[in-house]
Amino acid sequence: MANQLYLSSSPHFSSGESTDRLMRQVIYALLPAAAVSVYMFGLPALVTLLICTLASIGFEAVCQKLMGRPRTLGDGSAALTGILLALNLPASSPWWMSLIGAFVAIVIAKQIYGGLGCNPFNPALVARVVLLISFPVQMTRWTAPAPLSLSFDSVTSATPLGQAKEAVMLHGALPADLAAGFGDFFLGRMGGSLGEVSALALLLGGLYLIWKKVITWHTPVSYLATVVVFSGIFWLVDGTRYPDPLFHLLTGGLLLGAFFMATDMVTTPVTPRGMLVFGVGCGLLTVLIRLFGGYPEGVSFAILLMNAATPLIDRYTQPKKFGFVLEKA
Amino acid sequence: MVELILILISAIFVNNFVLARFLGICPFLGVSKKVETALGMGMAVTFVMTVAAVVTWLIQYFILIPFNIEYLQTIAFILVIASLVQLVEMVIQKVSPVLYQSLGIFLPLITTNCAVLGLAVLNIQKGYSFLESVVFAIGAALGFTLAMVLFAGLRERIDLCPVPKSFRGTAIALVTAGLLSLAFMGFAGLVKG
Amino acid sequence: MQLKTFPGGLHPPDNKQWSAHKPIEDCPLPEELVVPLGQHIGAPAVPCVAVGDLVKRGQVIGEAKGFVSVPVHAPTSGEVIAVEDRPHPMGRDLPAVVIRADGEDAWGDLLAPLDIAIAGIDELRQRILSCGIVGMGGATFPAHVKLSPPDEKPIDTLILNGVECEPFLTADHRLMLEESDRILSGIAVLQKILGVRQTFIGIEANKPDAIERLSRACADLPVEVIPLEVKYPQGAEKQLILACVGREVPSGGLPMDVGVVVQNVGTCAAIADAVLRGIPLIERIATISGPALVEAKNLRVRIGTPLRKLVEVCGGTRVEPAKIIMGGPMMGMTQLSLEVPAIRGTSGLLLFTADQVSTRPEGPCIRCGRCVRACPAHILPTTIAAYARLDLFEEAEAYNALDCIECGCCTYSCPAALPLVQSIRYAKNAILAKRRKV
Amino acid sequence: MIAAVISLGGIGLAAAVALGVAAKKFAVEVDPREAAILEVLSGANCGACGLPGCSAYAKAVVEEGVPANLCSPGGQATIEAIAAIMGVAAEAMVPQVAVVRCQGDNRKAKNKFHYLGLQDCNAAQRIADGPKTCPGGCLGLGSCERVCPFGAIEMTADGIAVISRDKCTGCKKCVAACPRNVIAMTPRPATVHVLCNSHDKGAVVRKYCEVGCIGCQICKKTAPGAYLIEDFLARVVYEQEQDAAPGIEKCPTKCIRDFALGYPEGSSFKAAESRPEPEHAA
Repeated sequence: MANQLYLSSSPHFSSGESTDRLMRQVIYALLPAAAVSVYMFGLPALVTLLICTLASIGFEAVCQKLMGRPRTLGDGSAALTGILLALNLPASSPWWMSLIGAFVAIVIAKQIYGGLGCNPFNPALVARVVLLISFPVQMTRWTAPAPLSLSFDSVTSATPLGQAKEAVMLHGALPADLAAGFGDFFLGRMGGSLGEVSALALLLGGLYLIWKKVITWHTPVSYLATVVVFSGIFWLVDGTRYPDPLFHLLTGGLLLGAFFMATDMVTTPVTPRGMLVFGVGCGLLTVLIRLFGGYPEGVSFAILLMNAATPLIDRYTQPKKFGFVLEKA
Repeated sequence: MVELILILISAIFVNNFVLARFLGICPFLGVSKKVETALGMGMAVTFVMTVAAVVTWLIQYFILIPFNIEYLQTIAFILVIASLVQLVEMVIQKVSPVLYQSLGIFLPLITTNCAVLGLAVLNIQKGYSFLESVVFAIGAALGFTLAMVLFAGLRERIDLCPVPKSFRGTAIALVTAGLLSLAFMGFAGLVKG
Repeated sequence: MQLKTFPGGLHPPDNKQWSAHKPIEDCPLPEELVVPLGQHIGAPAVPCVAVGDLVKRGQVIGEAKGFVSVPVHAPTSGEVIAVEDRPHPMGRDLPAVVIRADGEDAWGDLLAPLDIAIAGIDELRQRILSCGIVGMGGATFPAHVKLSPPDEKPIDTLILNGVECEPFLTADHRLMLEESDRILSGIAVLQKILGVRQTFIGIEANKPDAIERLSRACADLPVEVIPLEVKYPQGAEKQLILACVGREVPSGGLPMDVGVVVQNVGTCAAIADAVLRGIPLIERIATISGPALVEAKNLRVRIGTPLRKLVEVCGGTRVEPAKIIMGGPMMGMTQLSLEVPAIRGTSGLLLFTADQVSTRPEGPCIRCGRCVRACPAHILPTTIAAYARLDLFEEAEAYNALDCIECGCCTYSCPAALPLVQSIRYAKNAILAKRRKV
Repeated sequence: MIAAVISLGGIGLAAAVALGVAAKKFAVEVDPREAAILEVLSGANCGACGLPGCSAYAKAVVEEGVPANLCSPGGQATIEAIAAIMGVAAEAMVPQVAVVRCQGDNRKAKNKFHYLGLQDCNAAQRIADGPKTCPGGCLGLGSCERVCPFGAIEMTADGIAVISRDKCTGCKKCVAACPRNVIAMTPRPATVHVLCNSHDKGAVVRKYCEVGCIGCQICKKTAPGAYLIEDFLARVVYEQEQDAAPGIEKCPTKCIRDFALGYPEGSSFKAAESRPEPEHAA
């Protein structure tokens, strides 16, 4: 016979969906946020983005080489981790910090677990938290937005969440001018890490992902809704101490987390009900940490904690199998 | 009442015995390969911790202090804990031989589990009242169980993964424990004290 | 109006446009027919002819052995030239009767037609057995067994499966369009045997002409045609029952547990032939399609016709086929060569070119959850598959591996190209083998 | 001082009484011999004894009188230890080793189709009886490698399983895992084996495999008594294995191998490590 036939088990048809394509879509969805950050913070933001991305790809390649595993840079997961990491750092981060972050994310949080699909914790968030704890000064030196700046010596400014927390700690009440900045928050004119600043850009990216069916609505919706409801309760109880839900939605890394980190497929539940539970858990923990914890921002910790709970959530939110009947006693 | 709730929350999350105080690491690493086993261990520890807290508190305030022999605290507490563990061991062997087998050596080792002794000693150090001690014990035990079960879930998942040879087993477990502890740092400052 | 359906499933491109408008054609007789003795689920038939015997069309050449078994009949007249192992669609050589056709195609003595108004129920069932009727949707389960529910399981509903949710296949579609009278006669027989009046015909909404035709034909009968959402696997028995009558067959149970019997429309037509005309199951309608073929067709095929003949009738191949599939692309079986014969379960023959064969290497599971959302059995394919790969069958069983209906939705939707359903099948086999041992 | 003694003693006494009562109430009887046997077993839980794991075997020996010589990983020493614990005479066990009876890797043997899908022999075997044309040939997808508890099996780059004679303990797990019955248990002292599992006629074998046994009888003629031909397949008569050497040389397809001289091509195992134990070690 000239050509040998292919034989395989059914099905002989596939959707054509591929891991590479999914990762690429997420990267596209992050581009608006990345562009806004570069616009707002100028050259330093671009440098941080580049270092993180390239270093992540580099570390991934080195690991796979060392472990003698096939090179899978083409799947885009390392680049994605790098971009996410950069979006979680302040624009003023020194180059070595980006490098350490990329190392932690790729090597410690991902490759030693066996690579893509195996890491129990979101690599970019692990890196962010490691950096936050190790270099608190550099990690909280936020630069004030200075559109298209080429300078590396920029004015520092606090994040809105930081301001709120500090005011409550010192004076027992929120600063009076807090609500003034909503328009700025929405467009990204505030201090913060690269990816936190523009709610609009993040929202666009998130909706793109849902539209393209890369992610489902479950996690973002349940996450954001929980934050609104839970923070709303506190706000209604005491509006002078606790900021209103809109403030929570638009500031900090909430949108970035809800659309891009809490939907990271590898580290979150696979069942639709599990995703809802995951979102609710993230929402509760975020608000709890923001309002009562030692850190002004709770998104990273909340998602990491829920990452840890993911195997259990999956286990206990299995769909009811077809034809499930309770055993008759 | 608020005080008690704060003690409970603090013991479970903020000052989690395993992940923040780093007590009881031995069973945490030893019997966390399966969620069921971890749960069984958590329950055994919960029982021992709660009863130990009660008994050691009574011994401290009704025997050691009245007789001025606080210097015997450690040995007296260990004595109590050891007997309790023995008791639990016998009960489990009778009731659930499967659990008994899977817990293996770690069951008698609860005796020397620093989490239990640490709890008894902390109770006295912090000057907790009887009720507070019990609540603290329950909180600590729940926190221990929570950490165990979360960790076991993660390990079950890691077991399905092609972890590089040199990291397999305890190495990857320790890394994971570290990351889990990192995540728990988010609770820092939630409850003062 | 919201069409009825079931939760889960997905929408593969249906590719029915190649053959949906092609009327059924008779496939000419080949010179030699290979009739396997095992064409159904259950014990293979026992040959009752010897080399050199002359047989007539419709004559029994293999007798049923046991309750779950059916006889096999000669598809045409001619001489038996061999009774030996021949390549079978299952992928290995299995016992078959080889007949050299004499070209006269002369009928043998057929069983007398039955009048369903007079005939007893047992007589009707016996006739269905004698004529070798099996489920023609592809599962080939003997029909008489399905029609003999135990007394403690009363049946109140008959559902005819005209869904044909597999892409490419249009054989049932053409049958419903062109030969609806056979189906209606079959319904009458089935209603009599089961003693039911409530009957539904489930048809996917992508066959509006068939829906219209049957609806008109059934206007005065206690038969309702239900248009169903176009979704794979709408034609899976349990999913069909849920969609049509809202009953969920319990896990591990059979449709009769909820008072339902499902028959494929093709089976129903064959039953009509058997009872009303005494004709055994010696031919069926099959869709011959696929990009490697010159022209797609719906053919009436004699059982035992080599696949090569079917391809010739369709004008041969455009390019060398890279994959030969008997059945649909989702659940069909790949074939080693075109020399194997068409059998009673051959609902289609697809020839794929190298372009349709995905040789993309599998990647790691990224836990995207697409398989979980697509799974019509509502289990966790990726988890079961992961356990199956490590031979952890007890864990796989605890995650309900045995509830898998092997529809292939998980593998279809997997972005990492993992052979999920194959892994689950592997676990199922191991679990069942272990159970048999104990 | 006295207070200390009394109070500690009191606590101890109270605890002792409580434990004593509990011991009565929750008593579980365990035969000490069971623990002792478990102690001497290899702990591999390989199932070579036919029981699910070492503790089950220990229990079966004590409670059901199952023979003491079933632990092949442990070898003779373990058998003697168990026999001593049970107070019975140690029965000899002929140590065995598993051999892959096939050398037809992807370069030497033909496939009848391209297989796509789960890379597992049992899964592949279900698709038209597996891609390898030879019905008895190794599929090379490593099902045996994965079940081996001792890491004794490796897959060569060209896709064939090779079993290390040093690491194999004779637990038979691979035999059960192989869908084509390619792996056979052989007496450990024998190092010469016919590495083919095809019962097809010589002419058929030649069509699909360069290194298959074609049943030509040459080995039988050159080394009388050391070989048998059954169903077109030669096999070594292990009792006469010492006379088998001339047949290796003369075999036209080179399908007979003396493992004392080397492992099949592509294997990383070294023959030097595998000097045969003294004849009839048992």
